[in-house]
Amino acid sequence: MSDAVKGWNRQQMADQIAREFQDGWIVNLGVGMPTLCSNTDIGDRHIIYHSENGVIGYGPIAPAGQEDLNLVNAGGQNVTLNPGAAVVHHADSFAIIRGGRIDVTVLGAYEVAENGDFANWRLAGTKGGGIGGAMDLAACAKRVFVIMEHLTRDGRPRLVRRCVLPVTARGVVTLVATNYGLFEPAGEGFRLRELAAGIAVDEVRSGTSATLVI
Amino acid sequence: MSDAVKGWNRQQMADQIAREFQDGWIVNLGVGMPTLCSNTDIGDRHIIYHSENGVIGYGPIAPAGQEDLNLVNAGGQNVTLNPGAAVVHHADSFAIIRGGRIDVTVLGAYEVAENGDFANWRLAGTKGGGIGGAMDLAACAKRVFVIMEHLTRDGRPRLVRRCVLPVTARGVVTLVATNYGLFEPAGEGFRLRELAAGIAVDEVRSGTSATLVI
Amino acid sequence: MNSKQYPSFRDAVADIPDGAIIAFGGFAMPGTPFNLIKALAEQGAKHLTCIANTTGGAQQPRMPDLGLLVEQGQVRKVICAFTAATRASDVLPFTKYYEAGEVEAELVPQGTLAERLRAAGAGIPAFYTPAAVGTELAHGRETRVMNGREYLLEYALPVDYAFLRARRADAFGNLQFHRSQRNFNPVMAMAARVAIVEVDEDILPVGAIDPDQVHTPGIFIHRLVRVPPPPGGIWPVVRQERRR
Amino acid sequence: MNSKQYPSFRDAVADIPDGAIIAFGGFAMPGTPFNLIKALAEQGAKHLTCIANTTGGAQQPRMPDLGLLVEQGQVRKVICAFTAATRASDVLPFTKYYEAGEVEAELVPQGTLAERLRAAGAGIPAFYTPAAVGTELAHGRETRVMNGREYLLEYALPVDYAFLRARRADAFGNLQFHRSQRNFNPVMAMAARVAIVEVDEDILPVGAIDPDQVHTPGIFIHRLVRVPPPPGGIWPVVRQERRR
Repeated sequence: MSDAVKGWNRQQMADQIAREFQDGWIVNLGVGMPTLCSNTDIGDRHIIYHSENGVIGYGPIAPAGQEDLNLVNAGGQNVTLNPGAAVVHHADSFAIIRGGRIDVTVLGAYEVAENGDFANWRLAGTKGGGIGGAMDLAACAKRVFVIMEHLTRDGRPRLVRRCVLPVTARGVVTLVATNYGLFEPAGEGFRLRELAAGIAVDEVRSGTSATLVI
Repeated sequence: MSDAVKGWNRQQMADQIAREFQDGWIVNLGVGMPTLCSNTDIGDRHIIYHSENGVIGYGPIAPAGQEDLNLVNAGGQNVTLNPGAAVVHHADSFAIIRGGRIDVTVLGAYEVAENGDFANWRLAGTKGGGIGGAMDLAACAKRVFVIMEHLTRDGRPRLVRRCVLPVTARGVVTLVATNYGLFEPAGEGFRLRELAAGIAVDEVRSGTSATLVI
Repeated sequence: MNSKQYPSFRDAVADIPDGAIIAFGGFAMPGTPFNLIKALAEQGAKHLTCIANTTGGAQQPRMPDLGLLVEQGQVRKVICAFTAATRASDVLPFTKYYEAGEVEAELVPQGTLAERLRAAGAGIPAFYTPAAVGTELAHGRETRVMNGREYLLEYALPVDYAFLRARRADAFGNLQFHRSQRNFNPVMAMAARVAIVEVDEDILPVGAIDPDQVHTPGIFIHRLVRVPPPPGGIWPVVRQERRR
Repeated sequence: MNSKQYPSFRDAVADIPDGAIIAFGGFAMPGTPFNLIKALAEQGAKHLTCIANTTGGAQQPRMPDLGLLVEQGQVRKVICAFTAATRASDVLPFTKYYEAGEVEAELVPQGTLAERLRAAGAGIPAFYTPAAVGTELAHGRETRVMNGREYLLEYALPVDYAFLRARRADAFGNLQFHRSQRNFNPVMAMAARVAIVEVDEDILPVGAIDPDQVHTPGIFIHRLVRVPPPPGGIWPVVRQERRR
């Protein structure tokens, strides 16, 4: 995936999502671009980052040479702990998730549909898949936000009327950041909440296989 | 309940049961007479006592004045901890029970039937009952042993063909110590494994409302 | 981040409405939130559904417990592992009100009670257990045979409030319990919308508890009150043993 | 009481038979029993059913993991939360064998995997979860609507052996984990008939760990092996980050 895409870069997409986080929220960040949300400056709002492996209240990536090799986030990166952190085992960690304590999960995706369905665990033509904690998170977090490139590598839209790939959960996504802008699945079509600098509305329209509501 | 009963006294009944404990067993002792099993000298066999409230590896009752007021066994008595003890919460404690890790639970009872059913949670004519952990323990421990007086206060047998009182679990009791002797529910009748000193077999027969197998 | 510390037990229970569902930690004296219960008795909320191991009052000396709330007419229903004494000679404070039909009771095996609370906290709406199969408690209820054994379907038990007691807390609500003080407290915290804790020791600064040694994470905890030393606060005492 | 300490990884895995069901702790590197896996690769048991978060091999540097056992032809089936890479450009060692039909796979959401192991250890034969409802994983399976929401029935996942890694153990097997080393390890210990642990530090005398600070009680643990310092023992290292 190249940074030489149109519109927002990876960090700017993450910034759009992170600015939604409210003080005191418990936030679970998926592997890849969602991880970048923790770099966003959101002032003095206190966020508690939860990771599937049972780490509650992790902080920034550990500086090189100062890693605790037994402390990783969901992406396997060596992170630090913020004051007030706690560690639980995997079943208790998913008890927190299924119990509805996660205010938002931010996930990557292959496709998001206008009805809030999304797909992120199996590519077309592959056997098996990579579910990880996404199905638990998507079914149970209070909010599901997605960060993804607006188009696939071969130029096809990822914002679609109905998912073609096998879904991760149905009707759960309420906010999507792409390099083209910030979108809300609106039942019929996607509402454009914010347009990325350097992107024209027509570009968004032609890159989206669902109605665009402005 | 008086000690002036015929045959074995309370501690002797408990001794009969405790002598069955094998080295390394995890043992759960019910409130009342079963508690006395931990007084029995069984040589160098190492027993791990488990209590419903999540204490694994508790030891003798704490000497007066040296109690830890936040450490009790299932009977609410202030106990001590043996080396290697661990404390877990209530759901984990019953995970241990339901998971089949308890080698034997020793319980008090109102009635035991020849088919291994037993009743210990509701007296006749009362509303409500006192189940505590008995139904979980009785359904899931590898063995269920019972200690009880041979006769009720008004002289009726507690070893019966079928339980009259509501049962705690079905077909689970394999050994019963009463003041008259040591008995095994045998499907039809009770096998007398040991007769208490000073008790005649005829006394046992007339005090048991099921066949006695000798 | 605001501290979760409240200045008094009265403040910590002030908003509890009539009809609330409340779980009370504790097994015998350890871990029982006597001070919060006393405050609730003074606050006066009514028609409560109360979840606890016992209905209270079986042990001596008498402490502020569920039995006190029943006697004060605050309780509509209890959900407990003990709703009657196991010895005919004992009489619980609860029994009179129960037999008179002034309070309802649901009797639940203790392990099932703990697991139903844990399930509520874990987003598990229902599960199967072997406990109580073949007993009166299973009459008319749904069972299922798996691998040749019969199991009973049990449902999660979510609560509005949990009243807990812990040894130690930081201002974020990370908790440590001492010995058998732990008992039901962690699973009740998980099951509750609002978890209120009375704490034995001074509330610590955030981060003072090793993350590996937190028994209940602060994300489950909403209010903390420090228990004053006796006689201002109520503390466990040695039980008066009775001959049996 | 006999110590549960074994002299070598080889001794600790010597009796594992063909066809065994084995759970492997670990999430990324922390808590992964690399040394026990290496010993099992040398021991050679076949037709194994292996339960772990991933099929291994996705991270660099490559460590002895489930992928190694698959490559050696020891594995009949895996039960994992990841059975394929999530990026088209990644290729797992597992994929070739899976696509060739030489090994079976059951793909399970991570929380369901953890809860199925916990259920096995907790004597809960089955439970309901909202995860995977409405997805391909739920096709043809039993669901149930409770309180207006649909849930999927999931079954306990008992295992014969668990391979674990912990920071600290006493000779009875009481365990402490360091930070995210904990992950699946405690629930796999609960789910196993025989739990085998590789331990970072020297095995402590019984009683050296505060009973309040035990993460996994020794009653669940059967064998302990001390991990030698590198290069004799295998330890987590910093992951080589890839650009994405």
